[in-house]
Amino acid sequence: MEFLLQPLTLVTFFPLLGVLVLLILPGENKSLMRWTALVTSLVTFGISLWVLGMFNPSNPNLQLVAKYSWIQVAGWNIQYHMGVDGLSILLLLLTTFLTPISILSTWTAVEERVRDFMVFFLLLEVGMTGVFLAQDLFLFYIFWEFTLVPMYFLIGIWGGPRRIYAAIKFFLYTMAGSILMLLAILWLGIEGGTFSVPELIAAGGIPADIQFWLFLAFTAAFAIKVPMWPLHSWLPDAHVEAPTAGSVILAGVLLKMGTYGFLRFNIPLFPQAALQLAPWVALFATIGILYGAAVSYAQADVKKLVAYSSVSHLGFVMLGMFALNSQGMQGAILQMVNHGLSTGALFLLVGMIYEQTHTREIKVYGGLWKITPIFGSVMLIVALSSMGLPGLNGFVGEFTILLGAWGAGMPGGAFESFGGVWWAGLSALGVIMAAIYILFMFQRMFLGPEGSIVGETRQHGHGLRDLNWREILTILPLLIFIFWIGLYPKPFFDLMGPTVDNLVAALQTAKLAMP
Amino acid sequence: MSVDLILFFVLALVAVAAAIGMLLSQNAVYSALFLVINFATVAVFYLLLGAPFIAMAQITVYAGAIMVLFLFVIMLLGAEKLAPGKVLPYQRPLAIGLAVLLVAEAAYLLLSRVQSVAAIVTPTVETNTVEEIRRLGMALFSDYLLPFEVTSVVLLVAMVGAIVLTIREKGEQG
Amino acid sequence: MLLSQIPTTGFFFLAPWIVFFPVIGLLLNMLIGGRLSEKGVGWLASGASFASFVVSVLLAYSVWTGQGHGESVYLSEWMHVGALQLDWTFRVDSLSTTMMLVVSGVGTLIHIYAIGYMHEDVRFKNDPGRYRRFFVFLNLFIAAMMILVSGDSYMMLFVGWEGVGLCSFLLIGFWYDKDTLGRSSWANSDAAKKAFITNRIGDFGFLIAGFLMFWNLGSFQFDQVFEAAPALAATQPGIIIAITLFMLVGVAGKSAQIPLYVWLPDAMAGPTPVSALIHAATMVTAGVYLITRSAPLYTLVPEAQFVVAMTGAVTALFAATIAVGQYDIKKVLAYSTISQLGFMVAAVGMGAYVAGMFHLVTHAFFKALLFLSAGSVILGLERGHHHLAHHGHHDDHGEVFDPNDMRNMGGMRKTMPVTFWLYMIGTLALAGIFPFAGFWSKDEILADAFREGYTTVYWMLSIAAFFTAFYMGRQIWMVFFGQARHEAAAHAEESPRIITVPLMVLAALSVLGGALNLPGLHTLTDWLEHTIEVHAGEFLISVALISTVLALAGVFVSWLIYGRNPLKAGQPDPLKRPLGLLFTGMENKWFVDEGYWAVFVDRYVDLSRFLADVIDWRFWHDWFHEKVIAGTYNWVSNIGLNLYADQRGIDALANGLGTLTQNLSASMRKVQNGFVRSYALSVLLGVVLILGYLLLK
Amino acid sequence: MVPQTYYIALSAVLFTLGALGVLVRRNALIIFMSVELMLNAANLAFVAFANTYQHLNGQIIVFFVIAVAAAEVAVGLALIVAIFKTRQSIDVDTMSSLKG
Amino acid sequence: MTQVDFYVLLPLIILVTWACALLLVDLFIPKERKWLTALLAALGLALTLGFSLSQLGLENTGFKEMVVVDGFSVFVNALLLLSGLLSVALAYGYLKRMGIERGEYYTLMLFSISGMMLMAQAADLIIVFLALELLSLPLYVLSAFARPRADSEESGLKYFLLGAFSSGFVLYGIALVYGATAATSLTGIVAAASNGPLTGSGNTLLLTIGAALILVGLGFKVAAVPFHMWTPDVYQGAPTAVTAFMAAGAKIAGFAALLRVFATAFPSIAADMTPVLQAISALTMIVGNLIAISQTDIKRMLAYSSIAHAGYILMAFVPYGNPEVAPVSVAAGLFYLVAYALTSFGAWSVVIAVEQKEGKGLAISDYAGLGRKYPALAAAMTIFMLSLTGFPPTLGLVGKFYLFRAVIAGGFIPLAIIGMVTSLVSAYYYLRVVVTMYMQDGEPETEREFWLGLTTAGTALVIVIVSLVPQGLFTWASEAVLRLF
Repeated sequence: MEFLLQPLTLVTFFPLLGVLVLLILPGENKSLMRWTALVTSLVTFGISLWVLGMFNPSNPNLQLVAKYSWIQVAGWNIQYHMGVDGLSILLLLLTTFLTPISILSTWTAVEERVRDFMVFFLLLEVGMTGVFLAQDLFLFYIFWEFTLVPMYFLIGIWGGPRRIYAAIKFFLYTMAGSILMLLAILWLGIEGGTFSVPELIAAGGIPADIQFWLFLAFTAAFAIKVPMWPLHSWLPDAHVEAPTAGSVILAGVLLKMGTYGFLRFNIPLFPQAALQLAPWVALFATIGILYGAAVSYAQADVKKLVAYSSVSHLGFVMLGMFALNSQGMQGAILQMVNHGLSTGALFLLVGMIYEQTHTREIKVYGGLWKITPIFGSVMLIVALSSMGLPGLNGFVGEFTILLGAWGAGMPGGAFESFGGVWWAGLSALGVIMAAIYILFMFQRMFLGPEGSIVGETRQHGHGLRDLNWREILTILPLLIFIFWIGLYPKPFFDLMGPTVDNLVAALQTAKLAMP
Repeated sequence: MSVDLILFFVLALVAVAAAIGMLLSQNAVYSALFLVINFATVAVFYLLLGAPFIAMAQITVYAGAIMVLFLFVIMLLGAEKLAPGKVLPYQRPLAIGLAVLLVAEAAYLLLSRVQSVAAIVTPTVETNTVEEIRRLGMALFSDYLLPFEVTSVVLLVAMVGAIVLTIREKGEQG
Repeated sequence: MLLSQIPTTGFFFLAPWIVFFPVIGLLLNMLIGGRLSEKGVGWLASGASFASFVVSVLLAYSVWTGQGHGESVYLSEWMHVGALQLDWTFRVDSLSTTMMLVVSGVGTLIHIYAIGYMHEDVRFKNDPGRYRRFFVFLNLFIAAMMILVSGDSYMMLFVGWEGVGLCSFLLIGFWYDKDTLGRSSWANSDAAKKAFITNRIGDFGFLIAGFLMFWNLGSFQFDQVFEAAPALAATQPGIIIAITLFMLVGVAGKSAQIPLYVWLPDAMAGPTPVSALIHAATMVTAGVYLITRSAPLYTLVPEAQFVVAMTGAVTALFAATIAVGQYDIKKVLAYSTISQLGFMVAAVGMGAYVAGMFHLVTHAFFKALLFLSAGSVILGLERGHHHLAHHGHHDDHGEVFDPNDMRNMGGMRKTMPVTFWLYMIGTLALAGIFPFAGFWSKDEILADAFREGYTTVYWMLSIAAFFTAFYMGRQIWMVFFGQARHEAAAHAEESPRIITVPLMVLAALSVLGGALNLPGLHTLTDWLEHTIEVHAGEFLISVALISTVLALAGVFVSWLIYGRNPLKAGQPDPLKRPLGLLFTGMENKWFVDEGYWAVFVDRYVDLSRFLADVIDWRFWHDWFHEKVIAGTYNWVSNIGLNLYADQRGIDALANGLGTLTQNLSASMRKVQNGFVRSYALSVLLGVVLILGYLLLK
Repeated sequence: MVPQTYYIALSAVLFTLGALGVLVRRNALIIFMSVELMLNAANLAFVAFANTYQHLNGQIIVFFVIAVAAAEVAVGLALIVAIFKTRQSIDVDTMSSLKG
Repeated sequence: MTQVDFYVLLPLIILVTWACALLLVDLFIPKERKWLTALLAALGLALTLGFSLSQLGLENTGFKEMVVVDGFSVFVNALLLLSGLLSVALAYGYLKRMGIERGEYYTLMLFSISGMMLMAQAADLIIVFLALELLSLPLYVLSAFARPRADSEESGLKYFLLGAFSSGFVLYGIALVYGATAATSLTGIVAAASNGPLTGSGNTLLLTIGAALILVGLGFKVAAVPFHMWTPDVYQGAPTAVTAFMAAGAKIAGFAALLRVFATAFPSIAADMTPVLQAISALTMIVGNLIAISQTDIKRMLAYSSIAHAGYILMAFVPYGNPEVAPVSVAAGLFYLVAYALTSFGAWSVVIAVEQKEGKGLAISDYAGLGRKYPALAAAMTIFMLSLTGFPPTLGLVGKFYLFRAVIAGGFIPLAIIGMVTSLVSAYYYLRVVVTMYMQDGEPETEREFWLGLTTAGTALVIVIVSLVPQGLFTWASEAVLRLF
């Protein structure tokens, strides 16, 4: 019982209770199933708030640790080791926060096999939460791989016309990445005698050349997940074919698993390799930022546009993270949250209009603002957040990231050896390019003369409707956070600050140890 | 060259020739008969090697019972000859090639790598006595009790299996 | 002089309210505006803006009574990350209060004007629903602009900086589904997008400047930056130059300088109050404010100052030439604005910060006046056109009537006398005729240029001043004199009070604005001296004379060409023949837009299409991932199957591979085809291989 | 004196011939006989080694092998008979419907 | 025969006795009540399982060191008996449905299991050979059990001919080993290898060659490449219940014998054998997984999958001669064997549920729509497929993790990489089943039988639950191999 009542255990596995209820619910009462899932996810969110309440932001170490010996045999030392610190608390909250929102967004969008959908969704939540909380490599790997399965079903069953292709691609690509990570995990476990991440970090002492290879092995998994350019090819397929809620979670949380992985494992475990390779990561991040932004602009499908914009946004996250200073890293963590909120909201909104029109082609839209003013205004705010308008969340993240990245280019910084301030400078161009594609999307859908779809829907007798109360309720929490983080990000920075500072200090120590 | 050696070579020639004959004859009956010759030759070898009991078993069980069974089945089925088929033209040369390789490997192993110069102990009259067979019997029921019992189970299983495979169920065709 | 950190008495604590009031106004309008009447909405917004003005006055008063001592008013924390310490802190000093007064003052007047103007505008364009939206945006603009001018750090300034950019976008694209003539079109939203993106290019420069500043000077906070700068300038002046020049990129974007000015003329697509408020009086001057604010940095690096001054001068002259060739009444004013912004930028570039600020203020008055008057003209014309439509005696051949086109006007001094006089005052102020406000401020710039030894700049500005007088004269003659060239002009009606009264206030300011910094009194200089190191300019009678002569000459030449022989309907511009290609260039804005399109925009579109379609999709997604990775995968897996069963695949495979592989696979096919003997062969093969390995090892 | 190696060589040759029979013949019965030849060759090797070591072990093993061979034959022949009843053929090449 | 001998072999004796008795009893059970035979067989297996487990902790040899009981044998025996029980559960309804219900089925199965158990306990090569025959002969017969169905007969004959062929190699290998060491008992061999008649280097070579031939024969049983070719045909042709039994039982027994023989008798030639094992293991993983991709028949696909998994398990045996890493590695192999056996039974149970008469319902495309029509069955199948791929939360993942860790610790990183890459490849075809079940529409028909359903549900649950608390099984597997090294 004590095991189950650990707050982190509870927040991770509580959705399973909902799964159980869903499985034994008799009949085909869809609304009951939706409510069950929603309530479960809301309670989970409540538990995560409870976790937040117990979380001491000034403590840089792992907190609320649940640690039990799990598999102890023949040199194995696997623990059930969960913990939360500044790196993960926000992502935990993001996960539990986005899940009920996504469920709410499926209220009318998913009519087929509601029970299955909700079961997979809650299972997905378990996996995602676990990824962010696991502190044992084996446990982490289990959660990491596990998230693939429900997502695979979500895309494959409820997705668009090429859903099977997209689902398999998603699955195989991500799995391909985890193979090398598995190798590295095993190596670490064998050499370190434990799979516990804090213990491995504390032990340290991995030779620099081996760090290099292990770093690359972990990178293989995380870079595909992020996805870093040029490994992003699965993303547009997955996003375009996924149902709205799937896209929201995919963009909002699943991609963060990759960036989080870098933060949690790559940097603390292999600090010297991280320092050594930081400029190269920055190179790919910068290319990703510019490339993603340029490619977004040329998309005809609005979901694809948003998908590619993720490549660009996560490039920022990677850039900031590998600036390896507090501005960059804190910015990166905040930007993970921001991207979850903004891009999640974008997908939600696209889903809301898609539900009515069943098309995602930008060119059939136009002039929607007049017809659906609330929708237009919300979309405007979200779009602006996505392009980093000061005063909204995106700016705080991007600015701190770029600032950190620039600092990393200064003498003594992480990018000093190669590229220097150019990474930040070039990436800042992404700010312009983001404006180009975001405004293009907004203009072509909401401004200008009425598009052909408006007439078409009118012919069907109903016309386009504005957001209803449920949809407003779905999107409103996101808007609140968009403004909150933009205007007063202090609580968020406070949560991660001490942990990141600790990490930066550790990196400094590692740097001194380098030849 | 000693008599032993000559005897060995002659018998070996017969054994190999019989084996090749079995391989080559188109008629299954001839094959079976060639095999009988081979078995018989080997039985002689057993005698030469001082294993009279085994030689006897070879003659009675192998060359006798088993081969008779074979012949019986051949006759029963009337399957002495097969219609010519040319399905796997490359099978034969490949198989022969592999066989040659295998023999070459064996030759390499035995002639150049294994430095055993042990010679065969020619059986004396003493060894070929009933005493020897008694010893063998004793061993069979003491040291080799388990294998013996297992063999009996194997035979039982074979029996059951053969019955299962051939018994005609009620209502079954043919 | 640094700000006093010691709390003094006064109304400083009210500082955040300059932002809060407009925000409250816009929130109220958003939430309950739907239940208010049209007037209610307008007055609510105007009230919010006015409240902000009142606070500004109180703040200015506090600074005044404190002998110019300003104060930083801390509101809350913003971003504290490591060394980065950004707060929401308002800076109240003489410079910022000047800007606040201008912004909220002119802003309030324009709000009030808009109550009337937008009432008619939304009706003409047949979408009354937008009325409320307009005022929400307008309040949002005031809020953002206030943040811009009151921020205590570069980054808070940047928030306002981008915020006003957003408002500019929203308001330019206010009629997002129509063009200026009310036809269904993408034009206005394109213009809005163009404005935002161009501004973002400038913002990119601003950001880079910010990064350089932070990592070399250690802060974004004004005082801290200025404190640290001299030491850095002594060791690494290059960095200060880089900071200032990157900042200039930002300025060029926001204040419409070469090469980023191109968005401003298009921005005239917005309703006229917007053009007056944002694209003439306030937002576009933000760049000037920024340079003035950064004076301690710029004064450290004369090289950068020179570049700034030249940018301003070139812009001033270049834009003035384009203004000569325009027919759209607002476009003329738009290019004039660019030109005047060039004056200001040149001034602050030369270190004549007071002159720059002085011109900024007076320009705010008379340019707002001009725009609003132009708006009044346009409304009058629309009323006339409307009147025609209703009375049926017009020649409606389906042609689209452009109320902005000066070729459709003429003789309107009779139909719209009030507007005419107001317009005249504005024109005289702009042309720099004594004793109107523009004369004093422009003259101070020229005098400073002359005295500081910026001879090139001086002459360029002087020529620009001549052109200014000329195109304003041209406009007056074309609009108000001669005969009506269109029925609508003949039937134009004067605007109502709600529109003209604010104009009168502005006209008064345009006349008297010069008093702010009269030679010898230096009121503004003394005032600003509390914030930045400035010196009083001397009045140079020679310079004043030359400029007056040039201005009068400009007006005279315009009379010669346009006044003496008024334009007839359908007649081409009289300058067209004598100037030929030159005039075509002016008319077509020297083809800069086309050039940009050809060089940058189209290339970017091509590039992104290429990346998206060819590189990302066809190459990377389809070819590499589908063909190479997935294809290899399938191919490999098919070998497995085909060797067993599928002969078709074998042939295909064999055709593609060499003879050796062909034979091998063919023989393997013979071996492995579901035959038990082949399986045995495989076993034997394994045996032979293993034994061979073990024997030969 | 006959070297032991000769016997082993002979058994290897016989074994190989048996294996070859499995590979080249199509008649299930002859394949089966070939398998018996292989077992027989192994037996020869056993006995030869037993002679060298003067053990009874080798001989006893051969005894078991013979017994097992008998068992195998029983099952094998039954199987062949059963198949012949269905197919009227004992050509193993005709039994290749399962493949791929 | 002493009392000790009796105890050492007690479970086996019980089982054989039970089987003989069942053979007689079955004669008196009327055709329509053959369920009684099944029940009795299951009872016998359960009883034996109980006795077998009671041997836990027992370590002894019996019958003149011909057989041995130790942790390893108990572990394997328990697994075999469990497989037997599951096989009975699978066969019960299936045989009736397919019209091949006969009492001998169970008897033969019991005999086969006896052979398998003997394999695990064998301490003498002659016992290995006899056990091999004892387990194989019933399997030949069972493969052809659905006669006169041509497929079944063909599979029986193929299996028989190749099985006999390969046992020829085993026998010859034993002969060579005997020739090299003058011993057939495992302890005797290892003693000879260290100080016995093995003086010349040539004799060591003889030993090596003999060991290699034994490897060939056992490799055939576990379906390692290139001795695997019988597997798909036989698995496809044999009645599915038999296939399930074969896929697990024969493999377990084969690996048990391989392990015991090599670990106990041939550690001295490990340096020679390791590369061979490595090559076989790599080839097996590659070939099995690659060919499986293009299969359209679920039985064939699972057959190739079983080949591939033989490769994975074989990985664990590669470092058998290195006492530093071998115990962990082999324990990992055993663990994986359990994971594989359970999963494969689960998968086969689903195959049986979907299979219809006349060989219908065996194409993968027949699974379309299963997810909608029979969600529980499809969910179970998904778990099995995930487990075979090595995905959480299943035993397959834990097994693979354990296995790869051991292999890497042994220094065989390339092998581990091949293993990982091929498991990625395998995801492709396992997922296809899932895709078909959930994402394509169809009207599948299934049979609902109590014992079958119980097997499906039970294995699925165990796979998930044990994956979460694998400590016990880990410990057991680790302790089981301790005595071997």
